[in-house]
Amino acid sequence: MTKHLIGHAPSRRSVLKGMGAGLVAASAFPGYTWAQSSAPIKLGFQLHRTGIGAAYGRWYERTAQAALKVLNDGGGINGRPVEIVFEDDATDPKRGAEVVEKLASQAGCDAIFGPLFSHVVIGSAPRAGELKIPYLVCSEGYHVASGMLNRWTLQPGITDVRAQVSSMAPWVMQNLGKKVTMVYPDYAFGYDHRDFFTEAVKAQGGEVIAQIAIPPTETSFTRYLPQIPAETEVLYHVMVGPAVLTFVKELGDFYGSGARPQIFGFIDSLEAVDTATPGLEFLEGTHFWEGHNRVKQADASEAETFYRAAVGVDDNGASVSDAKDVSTYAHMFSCWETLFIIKQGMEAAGYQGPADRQKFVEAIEAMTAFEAGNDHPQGAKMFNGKTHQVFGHQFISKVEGGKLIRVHQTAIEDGMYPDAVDYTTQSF
Amino acid sequence: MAAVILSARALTRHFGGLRAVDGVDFDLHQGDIHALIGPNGAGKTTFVGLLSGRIPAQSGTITLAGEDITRLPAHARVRKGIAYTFQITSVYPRLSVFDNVALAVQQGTDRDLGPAVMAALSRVNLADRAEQTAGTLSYGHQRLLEMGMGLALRPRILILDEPTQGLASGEIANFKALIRSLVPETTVLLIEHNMDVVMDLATRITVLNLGQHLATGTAAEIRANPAVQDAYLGGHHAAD
Amino acid sequence: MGFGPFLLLALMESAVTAATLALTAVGLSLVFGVMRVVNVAHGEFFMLGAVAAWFITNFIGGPPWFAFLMALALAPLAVAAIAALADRLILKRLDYEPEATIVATIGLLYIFQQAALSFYGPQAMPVEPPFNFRIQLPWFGYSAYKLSVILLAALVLIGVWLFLTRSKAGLVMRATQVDRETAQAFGIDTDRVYAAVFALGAGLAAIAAVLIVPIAQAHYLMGHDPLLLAFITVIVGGLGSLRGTVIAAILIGLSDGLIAFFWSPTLAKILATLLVAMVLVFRPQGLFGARTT
Amino acid sequence: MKVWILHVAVLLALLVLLLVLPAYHATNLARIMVLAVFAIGYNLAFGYTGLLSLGHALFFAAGVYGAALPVTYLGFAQLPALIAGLVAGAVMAGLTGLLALRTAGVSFMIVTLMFAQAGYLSLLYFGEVTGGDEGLVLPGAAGLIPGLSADAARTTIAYGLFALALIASLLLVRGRFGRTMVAMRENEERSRMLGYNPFAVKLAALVLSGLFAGASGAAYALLFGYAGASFATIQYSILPMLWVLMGGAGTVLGPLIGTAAMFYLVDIAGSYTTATLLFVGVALVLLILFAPRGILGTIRERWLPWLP
Repeated sequence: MTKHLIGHAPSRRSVLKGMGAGLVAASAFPGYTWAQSSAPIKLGFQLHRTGIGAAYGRWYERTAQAALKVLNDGGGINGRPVEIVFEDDATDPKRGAEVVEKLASQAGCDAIFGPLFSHVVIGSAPRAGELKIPYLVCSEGYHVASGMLNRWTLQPGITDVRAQVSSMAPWVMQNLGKKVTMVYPDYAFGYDHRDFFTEAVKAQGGEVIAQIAIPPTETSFTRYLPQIPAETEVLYHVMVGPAVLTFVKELGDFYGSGARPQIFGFIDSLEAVDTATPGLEFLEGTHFWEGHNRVKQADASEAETFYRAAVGVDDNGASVSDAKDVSTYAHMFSCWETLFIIKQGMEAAGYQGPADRQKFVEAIEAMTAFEAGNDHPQGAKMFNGKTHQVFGHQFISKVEGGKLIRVHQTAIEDGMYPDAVDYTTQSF
Repeated sequence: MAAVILSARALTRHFGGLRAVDGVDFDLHQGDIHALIGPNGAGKTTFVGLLSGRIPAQSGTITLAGEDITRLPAHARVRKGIAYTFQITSVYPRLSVFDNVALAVQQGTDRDLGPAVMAALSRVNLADRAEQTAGTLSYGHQRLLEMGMGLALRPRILILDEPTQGLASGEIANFKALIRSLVPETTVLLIEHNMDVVMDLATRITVLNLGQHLATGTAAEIRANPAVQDAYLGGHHAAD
Repeated sequence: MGFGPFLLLALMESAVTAATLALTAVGLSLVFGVMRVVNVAHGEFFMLGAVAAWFITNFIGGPPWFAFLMALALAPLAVAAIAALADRLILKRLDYEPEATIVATIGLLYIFQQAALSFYGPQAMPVEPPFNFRIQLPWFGYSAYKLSVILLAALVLIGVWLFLTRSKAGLVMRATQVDRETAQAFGIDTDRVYAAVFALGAGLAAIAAVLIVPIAQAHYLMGHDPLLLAFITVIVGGLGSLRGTVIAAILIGLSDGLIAFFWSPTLAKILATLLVAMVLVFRPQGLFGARTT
Repeated sequence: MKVWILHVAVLLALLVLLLVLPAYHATNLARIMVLAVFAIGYNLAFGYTGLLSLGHALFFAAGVYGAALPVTYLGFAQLPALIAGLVAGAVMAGLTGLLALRTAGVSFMIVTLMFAQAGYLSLLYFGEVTGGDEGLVLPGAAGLIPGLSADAARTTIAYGLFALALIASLLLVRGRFGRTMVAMRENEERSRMLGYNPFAVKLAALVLSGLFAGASGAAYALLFGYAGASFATIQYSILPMLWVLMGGAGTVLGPLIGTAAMFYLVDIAGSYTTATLLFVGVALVLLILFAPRGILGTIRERWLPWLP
C-alpha cells in the first residue's frame, strides 16, 4: 500500500502546476475557491414575515435562528460556518418565486428552506427547479408526495396532511365515535383533510355524515354551525388564518351548556393561540391533533427540553419572555429538523459549493430514517426518498385543566400510503 | 320655400310640474338661418336639447329629412348631421386647439387629418393657434373654437346655443359673416338673445313662450306680431 | 335543527354583522360625502381601533367590564387623533384631489399595517368581553355580549344622527357636504371641518372595532374585509345618505347570512357579491341616492 | 420623430440591460417587462380613458387561467395558450364592461371590484379544475424556444411581448382612437355631442385594456410556470393602479417606470429592513406629495411637454 502511494505521489512540478491553476481559478472567481475550505455555507430562508402567514413566520424565524446557533456551535457543516439569509415572501406565491430567485441568484445561497403555506410552495417550486437549487419545504402539504412538484423540492422535516389525518382516524373511530361531521376551510388545505380523513374513516367502518366547508373570506362562523347534524358523534374541525379563535369561541357559544358531540380538532385551529383564553373553557375534555406537543409532557425527552430551551419556549408553549406570545409549536420544529437534515445531507454528499447541489439532493434521497435526538426533537422519522416525503409520529392530546395532555401517539407506519411518484427517476 | 330638413311634432318634455316644452310643432327649412327666441324660461335650451338628443323626449316626434329620429341617442344624431354647440363654452381645455378640432374632423372620412383640421381652423381664424392648449385661449377664441369644432363635423344642421354671448362687437361682426358663409349648404338654428343679431341674420324666426310655440315668420312678420309683442318684445326687450 | 331556530340564529348573526358594518360604513360615508375622499385606509382605522383596544385593556387591567369601557372611550379618541393628523399632514396638502388621495391612503394603509405588525405582532389576540354571559336557548346557545353589540351600535348611530342633525358642528359638516364654496363664503373654516370629519369617520370605524374585538380578535390584517364591505354598503345605500347606509348595512348583513342557508357557502358568497353588483349596475345611484341627471 | 427615437432608444436600452445585467436582475427585468404590459393595459383604461377600475385582477387572472387551463387539460402548446389567455382577458373585460360601464366614478370602481371578487371566489369554488388557492404548476419556460435555455427563452419572450405592447400602445395613443379615449376622459358630454358613443368608446378601451392584462397574465403564468387564485385577489387590481400612478398616468413609458420602481422598492426594502411595508407606504406618500403626477407625469409637466 505504502509503496503504491509513494509511487503515485505527485511530483513537485505537477503540484506547482496545480497550484497555478488554483490561483487562476481563485482570481477569476474571487472568494470561490477559498470558499470550499472556510467560507460560510449560505442558506436561504423563505420567510412568511408579512401576510397571512406572519404568525407562523415569526416563530419559524426564531426556530431557525435557534437551530442555526446550535449548528454553528457544533462546528457548522463540514467544518464550515453556516449563515441563513431570511427574505420575506409576504405569504404570496408570486413574491415567493421572486424570493427564491433573489436567494439563489443574488444572495448566492446553497439551498433554500422554510416555507409553510402551500400556495407559496407551489408557486415557488417551479423556479427553484429551473434554478436547480435544493428547495426544502416545511409545509405539511401533500403537494410534494403527490408528484406535483419536482426533483429539487423535498419535505424531509414534517409529515404531510395526508399521513397526519389517516393515522388519526383509527383512534378517533375507536375512542370518540363513528359518525363524523367535518368543518374545514373551503380550499385546497381543507380538501386534503376532507378527502383523506373521509377515506380513512370509511376504512375504519365509520361514516362522515356531513362536510361543512367554510369560505376563505369568512370572519364569523356561527351561522354554519346549525348545519352540524344532531346525530353527529364526532365533530372534526380544522381552520387556519387569523379568525381561528373566533371559530372555536363561536363553537363554544353555540353548544353552550347543551349537549354536544365529541370534538376533535387539528391544532391548526388554535396554533399561536392560548388555550386558556377566556371563552375557550368549553374545550375542556376535547381532543386535538398535535404535530409536536405544545405543553411539555411529563415524559419529555432530554432532546425536547434542550430544543425548548434553545428556541426560548416555556413549558406551556409560549415565549419565555412573553407568556401571551404563544408559539406555533406543532409545526415549527420542522425548520429545526430540516436544518439538521441539510447538514447531514451536505456532509454525506461532501458538499463544496453549488456544483454539488445535485449530489446533495441525491444524498437526501438516499436517507431512510432519522433517529430521535437533539437534531430531531419531535421524534424518530422515516424518509421516503422516492416521494421526497418524511413520516413521523403524530400525537392526540386532550385538554385537561386548560392544558393539552397527550393521550395517544401513532406509529410512524400508521400514516404511510402507496407512492404516487418516484422523483428519483426524474432528471435534474 | 326650401324643403323641410328637420321637424318636430307635438314635442313635449316636462320636469316635474314644469312644462319646459309643451306640444311644440316646428319646421326647419334647408338653407335657413333660423333663430329661436323667447323670454327667459321659454324652454329654448330644452327645446334644442330635445332636437339634438341631449334630453330624451317625453312625447311627440322628431324627423330628420323624413326619418324618425325621436328615439335616436344624441351621438347618433350628430353622426346623421345635427351638430350642437354648447351655451357654456365646452372645449377640451387640456388638449391643444388642433386636437379639439381633430376630434370633430376624425369623425368624417378624411384620410389625412392635418389639412382638414387646419382648414376648419382657418374658417374661424384660429389656424395660428393650433398648438396652443385650448384652456389658455381667451373666452372669445374659445367660442370660436367651439364653432370650429361644430363646423368641422360638416353638419347638415348646426345648432348654436347663444353663440354671441360674451363676444365683443368686432367679434360679433365676424361671427355674422361666418354664419352667412355657411348657408345654404348648412342649415343654422340658433338661440339668440341679441335682437340686433337676430333681426340682421335670421331668415326665419320662431318665438317660444312658456314652453309653447307662439309664432314663426320672417323678422318683419315677427316684429309685427301682436302676440309676440305682448309676450316678449314689449315687456322684456329692454331688460335684455 | 329546524328551519325556525335556524332562521332565528341567522337573523341574530345578521344583526351583529349589520350593526358593526353600519358603524364602519357610516364613518366611510361621512368622509366620502363631505370630503369626496375615497379613503382606502378606512379599514386600517378599524384595525387600529381593535389593536388599541387590546393595548388599553392589557395596560389597564382590572375587571373586564372596566377595561372594556376604558377601551371603548379611549381607543376611538386615539384613532381619531391619528386620522386628524394624517389629514393635516397629507390629505390637506393634496387638496383632496381624488386620485392623489387614493394613492396617499394606500400608503397610509401600508404604514399602519407595518406599525401594527411591528408593535403588536402578527398573531390574533382577543380582548376579554365585558361580561361572559351566555343565553341558552332550547336549540342553541348564544353570546349575550353579541346581542349587546347590536344595542351599543344602535345607540352610537342614534348619537351620530343627533349630532349631525341637531348640533351646530353637525350642521356645519352638512353645509360643507352640500357646497364647499358656499360654506367657505359663510365663514366656515372648511379645513377644520375636513379634519374633524376625517377624525369622526375614523373614530366610528374604531368604535365598531372595539365592539367587535371581544368576539373576533385584533389582527394586523383585519382591516381588509370591513373596508370592502363598508365601501359596498356606502355605494349601495347611496352616497351621502346616512339612512341609506344603515339600511344597506342591514340588507347586506341579512343577504350574507341567509343566502348561506340555500347554497354552499362559497357559492353563496359569489351569488351575494354578484347580486349586490347588479343592484349597482341597474341602480347606479344606490338604493336611496337621488338620481343626478 | 423624437418620440419614436426616445421609445426605440428605451427598447434598445432594455435589450442592453438584459444582456449585461447579472442573472438576478435580468430575470427581474423579465418579470417587470411582463407586468409592465399589465400596467400599460391598465393605463389605457385609467390613464387615457379615465376609467378607474378596481377589477383588473379579473382580467389578469383570466389571462393566467386562459393560458393555464388549456395547457393543463387540453395539451395546448405555449403560443396558442398565450393567445387563448389574451383573448380570455379581452372577453372578460368585455363582459364586465357591458354591465359595469352602466355606472361611472366610484360606483364603477366598486362594481368592477365586486366582479373581480366574484371571479376570485369562483376560482376557489372550481378548485378541482383551477387548483384553487394552491394553483397549478405549468411546464415553465424551458423548451419554449428550441435551442435556448429556459432563462434565455423567457427573457426573449418577455422582451418581445413588452416591445410589442409598448409600440402598440404608442401607436394607439398617438392615433385617432387615442385622441378619442382622452376626449372621453376630459369631457364625456362634449364627446357625445361630437358624435362619439361614450359607452362604445369606453367598452372598446376596456376591452383593449383587458387584452393587455390578459396577455400579461398569460405570459406570466407560462413563463414562470405557475397559475393560482392569488392572481385574482384585490391586490392585483391595486398593483397596476399603483404602478401607473407612480410612473405617471396617461404617459406611454410611465407603466414601465412605475412597475420597475415599485418592484425594486419592495426588493431593496426587503434587504435593509424588516419593516418592508413601512418603506413602501412612506415612499408612496412622499411620491404623491411631491410628484403628484407620477414620475414621468411630473417630468412631462416640468420639462418635456412633448412626451406622449
